Amino acid sequence: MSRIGVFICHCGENISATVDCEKVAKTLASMPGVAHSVDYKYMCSDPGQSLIRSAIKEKKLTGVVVAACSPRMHEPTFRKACAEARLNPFLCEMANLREHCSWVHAKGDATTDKAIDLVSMLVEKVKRNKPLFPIKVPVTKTALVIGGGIAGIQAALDIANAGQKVVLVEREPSIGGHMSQLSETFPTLDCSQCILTPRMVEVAQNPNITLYTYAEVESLSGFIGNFTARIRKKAKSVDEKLCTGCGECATACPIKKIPSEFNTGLGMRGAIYVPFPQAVPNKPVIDRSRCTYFKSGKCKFCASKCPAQAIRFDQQDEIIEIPIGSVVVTTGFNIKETSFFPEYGYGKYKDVVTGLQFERLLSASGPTLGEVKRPSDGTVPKKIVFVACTGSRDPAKGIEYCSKICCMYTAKHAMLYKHKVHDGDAYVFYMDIRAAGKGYDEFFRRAIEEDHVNYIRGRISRIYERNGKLIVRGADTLLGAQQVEIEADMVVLATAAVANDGAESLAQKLHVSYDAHHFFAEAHPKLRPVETNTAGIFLAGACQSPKDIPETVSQASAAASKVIGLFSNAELTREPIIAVVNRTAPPLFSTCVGCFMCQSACPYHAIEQEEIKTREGKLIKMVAKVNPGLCQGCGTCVAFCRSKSIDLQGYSNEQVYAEVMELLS
Amino acid sequence: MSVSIDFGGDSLAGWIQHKSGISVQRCYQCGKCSAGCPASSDMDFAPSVLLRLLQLQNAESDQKVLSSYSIWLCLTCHTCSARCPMEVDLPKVMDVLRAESLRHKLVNKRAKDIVAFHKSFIDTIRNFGRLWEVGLVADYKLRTRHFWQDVVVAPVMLKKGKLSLIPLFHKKFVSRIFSGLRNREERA
Amino acid sequence: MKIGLYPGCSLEGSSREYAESLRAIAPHLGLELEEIEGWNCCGASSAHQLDHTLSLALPARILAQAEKQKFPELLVPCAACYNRLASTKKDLANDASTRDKVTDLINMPYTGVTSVQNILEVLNLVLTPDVQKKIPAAFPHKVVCYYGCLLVRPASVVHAEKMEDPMQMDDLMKRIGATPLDWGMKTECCGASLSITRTDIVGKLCGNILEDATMRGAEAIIVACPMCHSNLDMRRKEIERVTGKKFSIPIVYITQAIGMALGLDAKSLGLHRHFVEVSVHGKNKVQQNVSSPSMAAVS
Amino acid sequence: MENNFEPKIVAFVCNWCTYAGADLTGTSRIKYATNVRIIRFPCTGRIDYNLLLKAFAQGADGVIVSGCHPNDCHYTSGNFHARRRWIVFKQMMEYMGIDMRRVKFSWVSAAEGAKWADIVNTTVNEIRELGPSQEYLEMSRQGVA
Ligand SMILES: Cc1cc2nc3c(=O)[nH]c(=O)nc-3n(C[C@H](O)[C@H](O)[C@H](O)COP(=O)(O)OP(=O)(O)OC[C@H]3O[C@@H](n4cnc5c(N)ncnc54)[C@H](O)[C@@H]3O)c2cc1C
Ligand SMILES: Cc1cc2nc3c(=O)[nH]c(=O)nc-3n(C[C@H](O)[C@H](O)[C@H](O)COP(=O)(O)OP(=O)(O)OC[C@H]3O[C@@H](n4cnc5c(N)ncnc54)[C@H](O)[C@@H]3O)c2cc1C
Ligand code: SF4
Ligand code: SF4
Ligand code: SF4
Ligand code: SF4
Ligand code: SF4
Ligand code: SF4
Ligand code: SF4
Ligand code: SF4
Repeated sequence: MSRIGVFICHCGENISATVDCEKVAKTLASMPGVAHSVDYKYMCSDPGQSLIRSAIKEKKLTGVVVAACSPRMHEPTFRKACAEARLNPFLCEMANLREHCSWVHAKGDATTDKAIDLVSMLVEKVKRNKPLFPIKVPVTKTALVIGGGIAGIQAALDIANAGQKVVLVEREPSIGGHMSQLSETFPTLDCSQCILTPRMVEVAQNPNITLYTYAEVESLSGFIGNFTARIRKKAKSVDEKLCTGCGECATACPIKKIPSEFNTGLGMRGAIYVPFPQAVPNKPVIDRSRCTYFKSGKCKFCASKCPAQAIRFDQQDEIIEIPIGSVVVTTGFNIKETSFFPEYGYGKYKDVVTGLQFERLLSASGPTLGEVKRPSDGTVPKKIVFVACTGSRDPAKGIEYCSKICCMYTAKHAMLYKHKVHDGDAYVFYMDIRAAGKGYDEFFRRAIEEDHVNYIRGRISRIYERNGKLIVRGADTLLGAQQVEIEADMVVLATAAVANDGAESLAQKLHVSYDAHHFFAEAHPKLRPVETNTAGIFLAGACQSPKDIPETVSQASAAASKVIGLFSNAELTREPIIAVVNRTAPPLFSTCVGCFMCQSACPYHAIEQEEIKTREGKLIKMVAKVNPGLCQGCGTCVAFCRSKSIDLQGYSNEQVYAEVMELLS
Repeated sequence: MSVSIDFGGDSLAGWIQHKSGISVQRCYQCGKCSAGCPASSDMDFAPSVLLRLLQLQNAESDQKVLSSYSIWLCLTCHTCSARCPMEVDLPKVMDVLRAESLRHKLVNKRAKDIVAFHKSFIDTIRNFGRLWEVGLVADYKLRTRHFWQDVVVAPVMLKKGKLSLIPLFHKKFVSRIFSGLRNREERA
Repeated sequence: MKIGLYPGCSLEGSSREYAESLRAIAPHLGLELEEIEGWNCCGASSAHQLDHTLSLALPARILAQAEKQKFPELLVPCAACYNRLASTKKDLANDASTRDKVTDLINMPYTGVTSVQNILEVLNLVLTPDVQKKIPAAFPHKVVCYYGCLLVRPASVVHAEKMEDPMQMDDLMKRIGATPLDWGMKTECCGASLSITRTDIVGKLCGNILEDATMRGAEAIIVACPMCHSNLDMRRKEIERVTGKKFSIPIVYITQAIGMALGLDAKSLGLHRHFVEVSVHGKNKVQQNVSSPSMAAVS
Repeated sequence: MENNFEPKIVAFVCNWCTYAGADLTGTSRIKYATNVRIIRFPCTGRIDYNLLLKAFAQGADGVIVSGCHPNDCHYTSGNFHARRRWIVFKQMMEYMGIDMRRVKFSWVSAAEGAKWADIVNTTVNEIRELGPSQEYLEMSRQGVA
C-alpha cells in the first residue's frame, strides 16, 4: 500500500489568493493511499523543505507530491530534498498550482476544484512511480576529428591542449582544407598560409594528436562515450617513417601533367606528389590511378631516385579500429565549378574562373606566383568582372540559399586585383551586399571608395567570348534595369558553396541528420549549434553551412569545449528517463514481437535488435533493445508499439493512464 | 490621373496569379531578365521594372503597366524566363497583360501598329484559314495607313516566287473555331 | 521512315525554298513525307498576343487532324509552328479543363498521341552513318549554326539538350563535312514577331547576328526557321541602315546545306529564291544559277 | 443545450514547448477557462491515440494535443511522428465514433503564453456548443469499444 505525502504550497498569496489551499490539503488527506497532507506558506523555503524531509522519515512515505509552482522551476529542489531523506528522488512529483491554476483563474470553487484534480492526478501517478537511478556510462577519452581544414585543426588543437587525446582523419594527403588555398583573408587581408601553416605544424607535433592523412572513416558504431571508429588508411605507397620529404621522387616522376587539385587545375602535379610545399605531413603519396607503374607495371623512377628507399609499391590499404568517446565532424564544403553555369559558358571559356581559382592566381605561392594572369594566354587582364551570387539564391538551379562568404571574398578579390593591377578596371555585379560581420561592411565600402571598384546592382544574363574578350551582358537595376555590356578580359564567378562530396554518405555512417542540401544538421539552430542529434557527435565549420574562417574557428572551439566538457567526467551521468523493452521469464523472454516499428520511429537510432538464444545458441526470437547511451527519452517508440512492450521510465503507460483515469473519475 | 481598373476586386498581380498561376512576388529584382532581353532597350519599362510595378499592387502602377509600350514589344523569345533564377514566366505574364491592356482599352499609342498587325494576322487566318502574306500586308497597311513600308522588299519577293497574289481559301477549317470564340464572347 | 508533315504557312509562301529543299532531300534520307490534310495556320506569334484560347485552338486542330490521320509522328519544319504545336500539346496535357474547352471549340477528338518533331530531331534520326557514306559532295564550309529562340526555348516545351549552347545542328553540320564555328549568337532572338511593325529593332538584332557570324569567319549562317531566314536574308537593307555596315554572308536552310552536300542542284533546293546570293556549295561545285537581276536592287 | 454545461477537457502537452508556454500564460497572468487539466509528456511523439480514446471513454468532453512547432521539437522529430500519425489517428478516432471536433491539435511554443489561453478558451467554447460527449462514453460503457 502506498503512503503518499502531499504538500500544498501557498506561495505567499500567489496560490492561496485564488485557491483554497486548506481545502485542497483536507480533501487530499482523505484520498486512498495518502498518508500525509498539509499546506504551508513557502514550500521551497528551508522550513518548507524540512517539513518534507521529516514527514518522509516519520510517516515512512513512499512517494511525495508537492503542489506548488511549475516543476520547471522547483522540481530539482524538491527531488533533492527527498533524496536527502533517503527517498528515491524519482518518487517525487510536482503539481502545478501556480502557473497552471492560481495565476490563470479567478478565485472560486472551480479553481479550487481544478487544484484538487491536479494534485490527485499526480498522487495517482506517483503511486506508480518506480525508483530510478541515474544511468552511468564510461567515457573513452579520445576524440575523433573528421576533416583537417581549419575547423578540424582548431578543434583538434583545442582538445589536445586540454590534455585529451585526438585522432584527426583527413582524406587528402595533407591537412589545411580550403584555407590553405586562399591568398589573403578578409576582413584583415592577412596572408592565409602565414596564419595557417604554424597551426598545421602544431597539429603534427602535438603529442596528443594522432594524424591520419589520406584516410577515411569507414564506419562508426556505439554511442556517446563508447564509440568504435573503423578508419581506412589508404595506401600512400610511401613508408612515412623512412621518407624524409626530400622530394627527389617527385622530381624524378616522368608524369607531370596532372591538374593539381590544390591549384584548382591551374597548375600541374606528378603521379607522386606533395599537394603543396607547406603540406603537413610533408611527405608524398602516389596517385595510383595516374602512376605508370600501377597502370603498366613499368617505371619505378621514383623508387630508384629515393635516397631513403621509402617507396612501397606493395603497400595495402589498412583498416584500423579505434575506441572513441566523442566525434567532431569538420569535413567542410566545396564550391560549384564553372561548368554548372550554361549561360556563363559551361566551363568552355578558360578566362571564366571560379573564386577559388582566382585565389590561386592571387596567391604568392600559386601557379603565377601571385601575378594576376589570364589562364588562356598569360596576359594581365585589364578589365575584370566579378559575378556575385553565381548559382546561390537561385532556385532554378536548385540552390535557394545564400552562400554567405562570396560577398566578402568578391570584395576582397576586386580589392586585391586593384592593388596588383593599378590601371585595371574591376566590376562587381551583385544583388545585395551581405557584409554583416565585424569590420565587414567597412571592408567592402573600402573596395568602392578607396579602390574604386565599380559595383553594379544586377545579375548577369549571359557571357560569351568574342575576339579573345568576354562579353558580359548585365543590367543596372538601379538605373531602371538599363542594359550594361562589358568587354572583359576575365570573369570571376563567385560560385555557390555546396556540401562537400561524400557528406551524405558520411552522415549516414555517423547517423547524424543532414539538410536537403547535404549540409550536416545542428541539434538546434540557436541553442545547440555545434551539437548533432546524436549524443556525443559534434560539428563545426563549413560542413554545417557555408561560413567564413572567424565563424568556423569559433564553432570549432565551441565543439572542442563540448568534447572537453564531456571528457571532464570519469563517467557520464544521464537522467534515467529512457525507454525500456520489457523482459519476462522464459519461454516468452519479452512480450516484444520483434516488429521493430519502434526502431524506425526512434529519432535517435537508439533501438537495437537483440537475439534471444537458448543456452545451445539456437535463436529463439529477435526483440527490441534500447541503448541507454543513445535514448533521449522522447517516448515516440512507446506510442508506436502495438504490443505495449516498450515503455518510458517516468512516463510509463501505467502512470499516464492512471493520471487520465483519476482526472476523469 | 489614374482610373481605377477592376480586376474582380483584386490587384493586377492577383489577376495574373489567378489567370496564369504566376506569382510576381517571386521576382527579387535581380534584373537578369532585363539584362538579356533583346527588346529591353526599346521598351519604356524594362521587364524587371514591369514586374516591380506589378509588385506595388496599386492602381496607378497597374495602369502604368497596362498602358506600357513594353508589353507589345516583348518578342516572346523566352530569353528572360530561361535564365530567371526565380523561374518567373515573364512571357506568360506578358500574354495576360496584353489581353488586359486590350480589354481595358489602355493600349499604348505607340503600340497601335503592333496591335493592328496582330489583328490583321488573325483576320487573315479568319478569312483564309491560312496565312496569305499579301493579304496580311494589305490588311495591315489599310489599318495603319503605312502604305510605303516594306514596299522595297515585296517586288523582290514576288519576283523570287515568295509571294502569291491569289489566296487559296482554307477558311472552312477554322470557321468553327472563330464562330465558337465569338459565341463564347457573346455569352460572357 | 514515313512521317506526317505539317508544312505551315511560311513554307507555302515566303519560305517556299525551305519546303522545296526538304522535299528534295527527303528521298535521299529515306524520308517519306505525308502532308497533313486540310491544315490551318497555327496562329504563329500573333494569336497568343491577343487571344489565349485562339492560340491553343488553332494548333489543337492541327494536332487533332494528325491524330485523325493516325500519324504517330508529325514533322514540323517551321520552328515557330513547331513551338506553337509543342507548347499547345503540353498545355492540353497539363490541364483537363482547357483541353475540354479547346476540343469543344475545334469539335474534334484529341488525345495527344501524336508526337511533334522539329526538323533537327528528324534529321538527326535519318542522317545516319549509312546515308553519310553515300554523300558524294560533302559541304566543306565554315558555318555558324543559328538556332534562335524557338528551337531551344522554353525548356518546358522544347527538349533541347543544352539550352544555352545547343549542338544538334552543329552536329548535323559536322556529319556533312562542314566546320561549325563557336560563336556568340546561337540562341539570340532575331526579333521575328516585330518583323513588319518594328523593322528597326529587327534590323538591330539581325545586325548583331550577321556581324558576329562574319567576324568569326563563317561562310554561311545555317538556320532551321523561316522567320530567322526571312529576317536575316530579306531584311538586309534595314540591317544596313541600322548598323551602317554591309554584310554579304548568305543564310542557308539546314535542308539546303544537306541538299548541297548530297549534290542536288541549286534550283531544286530553291537557292535562287534567296535575296543574298548563296556563295557556298557542295564539294562538286553544283551549278549556281542564282543570280537574278533583282539582286542589285536589294543588296 | 444546457447552458451551464462545463465541459471536461484534458490537454496532453509536451514538456518543452506547450507546458512551458502554459507556464508563461501563468507568469503573464492571462486568464482562461478552468475546464482544462494538463497532463505533461516529454514529447507529443509519446502520445498514442489509445490515450485519447481512454480519455473519451472516461468521460472527457474534449482533448487538446499540443507540442512544439514543426521544426522546434526538442527531440528533432518526435512531433513529426505525432503529425504523421495524426492522419491515422483521425481515421481511427472517427472509426471509433468520436466526433473529431472534440480533438484539437495545435502548436504552442514556450513563448506563446497568450496563444495557450486562446486555444483553451476557444476549445472550451466550441465544446460547450457541442454539448457533453455521450456517444463514445455509451459505447465504451456497453463494452463495444
Ligand atoms: C574563394 C574563397 C575565398 C575565401 N576567402 C575567405 C577569406 O578571405 N576569409 C575568410 O574568413 N574565409 C574565406 N573563405 C571561407 C573559408 O574557406 C572557409 O570558412 C573555411 O575554409 C572553412 O573551413 P572548414 O575547415 O570548415 O572546411 P574546409 O576548408 O573545406 O576543410 C574541410 C577538410 O575536410 C576534409 N574532408 C572532407 N570530407 C572528408 C571526409 N569524408 N573524411 C575526411 N576528411 C574529409 C577536406 O579534405 C578538408 O581538408 C573563402 C572561401 C572561398 C571558396
Ligand atoms: C530587436 C532585436 C531583435 C532580435 N531578434 C533576434 C532573432 O529573432 N533571432 C536571433 O537569433 N537573434 C535576435 N536578436 C539578437 C539577440 O538579441 C542577441 O544575439 C543576443 O541577445 C545576444 O546575447 P548576449 O548574451 O551576447 O547579449 P545580451 O542579450 O545583451 O546580454 C548581456 C547581459 O549582460 C548584462 N551586462 C551588461 N553589462 C554588464 C556588466 N558590466 N556587468 C554585469 N552584467 C552586465 C546585461 O544586463 C545583459 O543581461 C535580436 C536583437 C534585437 C535588438
Ligand atoms: S515552491 Fe514554488 S510556489 Fe511554493 S513558495 Fe516556492 S516558488 Fe512559490
Ligand atoms: S624521394 Fe624518398 S625520401 Fe624523398 S620525398 Fe620521395 S619518398 Fe620521401
Ligand atoms: S612509378 Fe609512378 S610515381 Fe613513380 S615515377 Fe613512375 S609514374 Fe611516377
Ligand atoms: S554572400 Fe553575397 S554573393 Fe554570396 S550568395 Fe550571399 S548575397 Fe550572393
Ligand atoms: S514496437 Fe514493440 S513489439 Fe515491436 S519491436 Fe518495438 S518493442 Fe518490440
Ligand atoms: S524514448 Fe525516444 S529516444 Fe528513447 S528509444 Fe524511444 S524513441 Fe528512441
Ligand atoms: S530574372 Fe526573374 S527574378 Fe530576376 S528580375 Fe527578372 S523576373 Fe525578377
Ligand atoms: S520574352 Fe519578352 S521580355 Fe522576355 S526576353 Fe524575350 S522579349 Fe524580353
